[in-house]
Amino acid sequence: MNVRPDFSKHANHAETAPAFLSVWDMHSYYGESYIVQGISFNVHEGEILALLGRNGAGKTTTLRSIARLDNPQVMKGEIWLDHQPLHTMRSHQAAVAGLGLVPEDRRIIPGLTVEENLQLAQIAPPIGWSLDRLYELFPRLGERRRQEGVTLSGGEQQMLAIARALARDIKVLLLDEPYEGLAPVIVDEIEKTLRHIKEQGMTTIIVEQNAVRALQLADRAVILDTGSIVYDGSAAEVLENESLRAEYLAI
Amino acid sequence: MFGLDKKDGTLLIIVAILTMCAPFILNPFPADSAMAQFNAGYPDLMQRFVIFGIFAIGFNILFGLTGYLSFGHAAFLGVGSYSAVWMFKLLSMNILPAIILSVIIAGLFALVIGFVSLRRSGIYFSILTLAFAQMSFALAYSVLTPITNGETGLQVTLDDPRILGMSATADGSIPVTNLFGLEMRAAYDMAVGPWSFTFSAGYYVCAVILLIAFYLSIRIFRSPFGMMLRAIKSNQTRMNYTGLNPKPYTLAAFVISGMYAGLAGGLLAAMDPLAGAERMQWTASGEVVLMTILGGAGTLIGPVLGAGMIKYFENIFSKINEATLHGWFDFLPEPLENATVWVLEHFVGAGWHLTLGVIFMLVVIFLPGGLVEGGQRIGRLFGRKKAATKAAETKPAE
Amino acid sequence: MGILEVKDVGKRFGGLKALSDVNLSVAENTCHAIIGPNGAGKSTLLNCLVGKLIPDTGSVMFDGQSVLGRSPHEINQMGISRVFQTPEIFGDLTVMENMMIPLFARRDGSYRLHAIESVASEKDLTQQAEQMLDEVNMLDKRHMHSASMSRGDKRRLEMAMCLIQRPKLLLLDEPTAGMARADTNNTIDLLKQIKEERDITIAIIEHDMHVVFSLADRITVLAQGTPLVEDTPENIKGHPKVKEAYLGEAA
Amino acid sequence: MDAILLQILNGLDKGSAYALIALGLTLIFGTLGVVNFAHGALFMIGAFCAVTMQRLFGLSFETVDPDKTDFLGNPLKVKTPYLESWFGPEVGGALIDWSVPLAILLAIPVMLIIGYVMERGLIKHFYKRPHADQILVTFGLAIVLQELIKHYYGANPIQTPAPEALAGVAQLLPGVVYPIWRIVYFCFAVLIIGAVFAFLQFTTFGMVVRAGMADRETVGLLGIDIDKRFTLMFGMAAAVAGLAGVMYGPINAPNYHMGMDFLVLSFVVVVVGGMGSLPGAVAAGFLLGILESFASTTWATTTIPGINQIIIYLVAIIILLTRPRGLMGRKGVME
Amino acid sequence: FTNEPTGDTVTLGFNVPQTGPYADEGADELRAYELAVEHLNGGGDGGMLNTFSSKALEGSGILGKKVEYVTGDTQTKSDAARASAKSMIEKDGAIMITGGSSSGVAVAVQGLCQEAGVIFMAGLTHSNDTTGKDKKANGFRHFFNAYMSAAALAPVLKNLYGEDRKAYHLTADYTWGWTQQESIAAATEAMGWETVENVLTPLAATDFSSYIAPVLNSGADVLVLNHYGGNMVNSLTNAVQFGLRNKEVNGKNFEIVVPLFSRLMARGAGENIKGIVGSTNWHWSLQDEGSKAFVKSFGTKYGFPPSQAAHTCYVQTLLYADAVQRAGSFNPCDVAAALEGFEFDGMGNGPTLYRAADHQCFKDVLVVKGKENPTSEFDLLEVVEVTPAAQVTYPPDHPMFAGGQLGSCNPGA
Ligand SMILES: Nc1ncnc2c1ncn2[C@@H]1O[C@H](COP(=O)(O)OP(=O)(O)OP(=O)(O)O)[C@@H](O)[C@H]1O
Ligand SMILES: Nc1ncnc2c1ncn2[C@@H]1O[C@H](COP(=O)(O)OP(=O)(O)OP(=O)(O)O)[C@@H](O)[C@H]1O
Ligand SMILES: CC(C)C[C@H](N)C(=O)O
Ligand SMILES: [Mg+2]
Ligand SMILES: [Mg+2]
Repeated sequence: MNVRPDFSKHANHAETAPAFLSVWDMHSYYGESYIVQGISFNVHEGEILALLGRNGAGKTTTLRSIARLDNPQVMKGEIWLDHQPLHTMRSHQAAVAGLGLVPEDRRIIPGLTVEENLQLAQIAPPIGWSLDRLYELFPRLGERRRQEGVTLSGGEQQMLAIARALARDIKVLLLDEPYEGLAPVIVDEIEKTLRHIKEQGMTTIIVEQNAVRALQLADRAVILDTGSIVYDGSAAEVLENESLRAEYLAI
Repeated sequence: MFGLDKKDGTLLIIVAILTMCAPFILNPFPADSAMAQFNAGYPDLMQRFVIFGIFAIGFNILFGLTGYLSFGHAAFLGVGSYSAVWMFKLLSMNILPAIILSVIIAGLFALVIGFVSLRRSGIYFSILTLAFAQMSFALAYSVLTPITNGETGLQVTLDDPRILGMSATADGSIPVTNLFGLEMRAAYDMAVGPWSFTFSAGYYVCAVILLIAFYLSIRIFRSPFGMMLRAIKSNQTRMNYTGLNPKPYTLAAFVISGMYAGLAGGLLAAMDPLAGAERMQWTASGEVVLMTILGGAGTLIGPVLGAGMIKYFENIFSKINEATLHGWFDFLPEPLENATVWVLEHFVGAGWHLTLGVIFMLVVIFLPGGLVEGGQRIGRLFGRKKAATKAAETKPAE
Repeated sequence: MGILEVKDVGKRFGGLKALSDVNLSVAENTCHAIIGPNGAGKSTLLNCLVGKLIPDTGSVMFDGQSVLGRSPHEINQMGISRVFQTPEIFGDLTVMENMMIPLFARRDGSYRLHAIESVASEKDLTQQAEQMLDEVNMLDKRHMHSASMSRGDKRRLEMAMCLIQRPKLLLLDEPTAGMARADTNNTIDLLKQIKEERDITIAIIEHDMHVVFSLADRITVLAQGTPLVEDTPENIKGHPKVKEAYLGEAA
Repeated sequence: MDAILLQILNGLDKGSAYALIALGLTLIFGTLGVVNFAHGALFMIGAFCAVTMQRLFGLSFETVDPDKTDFLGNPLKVKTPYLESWFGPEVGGALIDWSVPLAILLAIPVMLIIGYVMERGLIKHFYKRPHADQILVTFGLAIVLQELIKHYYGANPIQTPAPEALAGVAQLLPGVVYPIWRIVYFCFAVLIIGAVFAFLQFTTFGMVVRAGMADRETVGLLGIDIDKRFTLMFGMAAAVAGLAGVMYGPINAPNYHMGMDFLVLSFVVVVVGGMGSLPGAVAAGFLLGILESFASTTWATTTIPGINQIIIYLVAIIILLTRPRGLMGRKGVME
Repeated sequence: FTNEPTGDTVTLGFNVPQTGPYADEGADELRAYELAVEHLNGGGDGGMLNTFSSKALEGSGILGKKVEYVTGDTQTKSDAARASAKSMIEKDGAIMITGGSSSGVAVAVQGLCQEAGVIFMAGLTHSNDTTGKDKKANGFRHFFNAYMSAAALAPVLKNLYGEDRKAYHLTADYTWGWTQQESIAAATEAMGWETVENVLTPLAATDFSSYIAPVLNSGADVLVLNHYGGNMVNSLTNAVQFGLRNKEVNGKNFEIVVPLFSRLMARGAGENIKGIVGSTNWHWSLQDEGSKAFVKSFGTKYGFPPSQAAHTCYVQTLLYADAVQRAGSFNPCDVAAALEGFEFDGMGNGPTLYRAADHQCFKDVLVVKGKENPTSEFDLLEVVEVTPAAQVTYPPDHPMFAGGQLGSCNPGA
């Protein structure tokens, strides 16, 4: 099963380090609408990748495809995570294989308290950070642990969603607009955390509208436009290159 | 046409043609052939098709548009029937006043029940309507017997007053329901070769009313009101914060669909002047739910198809018996004949419910949108070429 | 006397004081921003204005009338429209139909049970809707099923639905969260333009300081349920307390 | 006084049946969100497990008794159960006598299998479908099951008597007697309810299923295979319904439409109890049972004619209008 | 007239409950109908054709036309039954409708047949109303009725249980229950019993415990169950569970009476039926020639003895055919005239009269008792007494039957 797809035709995969997560020629559909149209990219272990693009470019669709959710359907393509073929798995298997997704609308589970939302993440092994450690990271959650998750403020919910991902022992963290709705100080806080866990070896893909922030954090960037990759390269380069930014990110 | 766009206009015309030619369409088999068993073109069943069609169309205005699933609509049908029969008993055998009264009374009933039930939504609403209907049924079945004649059902009798008509005809029988003299029971038989077709006055009266009811329902579906109802189904919160109180709209939909049910009840009584309490039972309410879903909830024509299908099975399959089956298969060698009959016997006669159950399951499993979806699939099969070119153009949804 | 007067409003959730002694006065035809850390009570305050929550203490006056004790649709009829933190649209309807519903709503609260004439015959309403969609750059999506749009688009649609009602007071709860930078800028322009063209007052909650500083005439900083300061944008930017508790590096 | 006590006992007993059926239904309907119109049919199948067990134990061989004649005047064939000839009339007879409680052993595996097959084969595909579709498919299934039972067991009720030892009446107080089997049924119901509660309370199972119900997708993202748990939940609900049916046989003779008779009522009980609440369903079951019992007294029916026929619905209306989510409903569950 | 048979066949409509609580009765009725058709067409052993006092039928169909039939499902609902009957008349051209197993259904269908102009030969219906206030010129009932049950039972009850009894009635809350309760109460009160209570129970009830419990302390020493079908099975089972049968009240053994019995129900009630007294229209163990012939041909064909439902339906079919034959016409009015006042014998109930005034048959009524030691699964009831017809006959204007008019016969279009 260890056959690796051949990426040689992709100019941007010049690096020699073996990819930790690789997506190869992935095509995703919502019913009849063809959204992600054959994209391929690699993420290396311990790397932060920024996945950028306009509204409706297909970023969320890409993350959901990787996380193996039922919708969209991946009609073609392969996804490998640390030698495991994610494309043959369903979402719960992908999660066990080491994938963690912080979904875009947070998806706090109604009817469950903050603490139960976190406990839920620790039912299926492997288990990651302890609740205490999570509360340390987000004291706000500790204060609110008995409150029903969905009554949290928007920003608190975002914290809970991130904490929930970290509560599992994951190898790759997929973040869909993690800064949305967060106060600037908290964004700083989370950014620090992301850097911190990166140092401990976490691989991360971050989708963010605040492109500048994301690019400052990321090692590499992939830019999507109408379901295809239009840029794959270093993050710094995008930051520096005015025309690139203007063309794909309108900033 | 009539203020409808082309698609809806075509649909209305098709329905009109189908209903008007129903006596032919439903009797495709020569009268003395073995298949004659499957003919459905006799007045009573044709009337039932359209009457329950009306019932289902009305139900769909509530359920299909607002998503409120009422489990008590049979109560309005029953109330309509009782009102109509009382008109026959007290006033005259003319169906017009009877039907008008049944629509009004059912509307009033719906207003009261709807006003209370609509204070809740979702399953709580369903159970409230169910509870009201079951209470009405229980009362009609026993306590209110003086008004409803209980289990037997309210009937016209020889000694009813009928102040605008006559209590009994000259030859001592009960007069027949009529529309200004046109007797509902009147029928004309036409024989074409081995085929025979029956044209019944009652059926055509019902059919015309169905067309009007259907036309109105199209107009409602396409109106601002209809759109408002769909919006309510979609997101009540947004509705509130847009300055709209959903309650009057849902209540209006509830009352309109209750009036449709009353109309259907009145027509049932007009075609056959007896109102039985069972038509108010939960199973009857459930039946209209099943009709609507089976045909395709939220579609215009679906409920009518669903109603037709269920009534067809109830009336045609239940009448096929072992002897009939043997008649069909006697060309087979004896053991084979017996085996075939043994298998089929499960599904006809007393087993007609089994067939219905299986059909329900098959339809909902394979045609999630109901019979209408089946029709569309067939349509697509024929229009495959067009579809293929379309698919090639499929582009990202941006 | 402002068009919106909030006096001594307090709200508790069980043991939690979400709002206490909130006083706020919004002058007519201005844009008032409310900022503050996550969980400060911003959304709660908005909820108290539109009738989603009833404050425990205090009063809320709009246009000289109290809004307390009125149901949401009545408050809307007084001239307050609101955009939510997570988009609330009619997902089963098309974009165009979404726009028609607010047009059918009557300001005077009377009911239109127009069950017989067709939607298509409402020519001038249709025109108004199309014009509004054009203004938010969504005209090309008018036949789209609104649930299957990306979230940025849902946001814009919701805003358009509120604007087309020509409210006197528009409440925006993080309207640009998750919007691409280009669209954020469009939104800013749109709001500015509308503010100029129409007699409209805007109250906005935002974590994106770029938006806040471009739009706001005055800013209230809310922290732990009470207003910390209220001032002009310039002064807020430099306010040390605000910087520490909220803005962080963004300032 | 005695009369009141008796009516309370009756109410509890009626309530046990309602509560057990509603409990199973809540697991499927209130928790999994599937409007299961086949739940009554599961109850009926449970009862027919008892019938089947009785028939299995009663399987006999025929010998001809030349002294007697049958209805056509031919020599009468006398049947002797195999069990009696194998184990002797003592043990064999006792086994036959105890066939109803022993049918539990048959019912548990049968119901678990039926529940498994039903969920995997059918219901699984309907979680995401509208409730209307669920109603249609489960109603169809209920009809099919019911018709099959009717075809093979006939339409008339079939007696499944309680074991001799439990068939009599117990003297509870001087002057107050009560059928032993009904007391057994009540205790049995309490036991089952307790077991289900314990299972859901002391494990995270309940929480996970509730979460899965609210948002399957997210629960999957957290590495939990929710399908498996749903299947187990469904099997459990089927088993509860089945057990309620097995033990109900001696109270009222099983017939093919007993499920339909209970169906609507059990939905009312679940909703009055409040969607998603197990204690609610149980409480509502007992409450409605007791109220129905009292409404059936002569005193009640003479005061308000017909009250016995409408009491449940009347109470349901009052409760739903005064408490928006029934007795103990959870917010957001199927609203 | 309606559906005049023109070809060489004639169609009869058998409208029985195929679904619902009476489906077993319905199935048995259908068996009997099929047997009757077979016999009419000259097949089988001829059954009661050979014992029937009228010899008009020759086994060559009716008036030389081969008998065909259609069946339908009444679902035990008046609406559905009427729909089914209508389709038989309108679609299949049935000239006569027969069947039904509930009085409500029978009355409703009888009304329809009157309007449509065909003959209705009622099957199972026991309410006084069918030939009382709801009687119709086109409708005929062979089955006995509640009044007759009461008249036959009362003397037997007096013999068995004495004159000083207090009766508690549980009554199914609909027409049939009411008329039966009224009849039984009147008859028993006439011989000295006291009716302490009459409680109406909903038809939908399945658990009767809350109705039984009050009986324990009511001071009553007899419980009368005016229930039928599943209701009766359940209420009887519940009564036995509560130990009523082993109770002593007022120094007497507590007794249960089920005024209307049928063997199919008795099977449902199992052990509980033993020793309980009731009445029935007919039982297969009768030893007259007619009954023996019928049991033999039915038993040979189906492997078990016929029920009273089967019997009455079979007889009604033969009676109709015979009337047509004697009238020489299918015209409903001629047939009705041939049936009115018709006296016959050899059909299992002794000499019988179809009374012209109300179209009710008058014949012997059986009082039966659940058998203590059944020899087979069919041997559940034993005949205690055959009450002669004279004893159960009442004047046509008896108050329990007053109110309706027969009207005039309707031959239809
Ligand atoms: N459930 C759905 N059904 C059909 N189409 C969908 C669905 N969800 C999204 N789409 C379409 O897929 C396209 C890509 O959407 P996606 O959510 O991946 O965009 P995105 O890049 O995440 O945008 P945003 O920044 O606004 O979140 C959009 O055009 C959207 O209309
Ligand atoms: N229904 C509720 N029950 C209990 N606590 C609540 C409820 N609603 C809100 N809260 C709490 O009240 C506080 C204020 O919430 P609010 O949503 O107003 O914050 P906010 O200022 O909008 O924050 P954000 O910027 O993160 O959206 C939060 O701590 C939240 O957890
Ligand atoms: C079946 C009949 C003999 C009794 C039935 N319940 C009736 O109404 O007449
Ligand atoms: Mg996205
Ligand atoms: Mg907020």
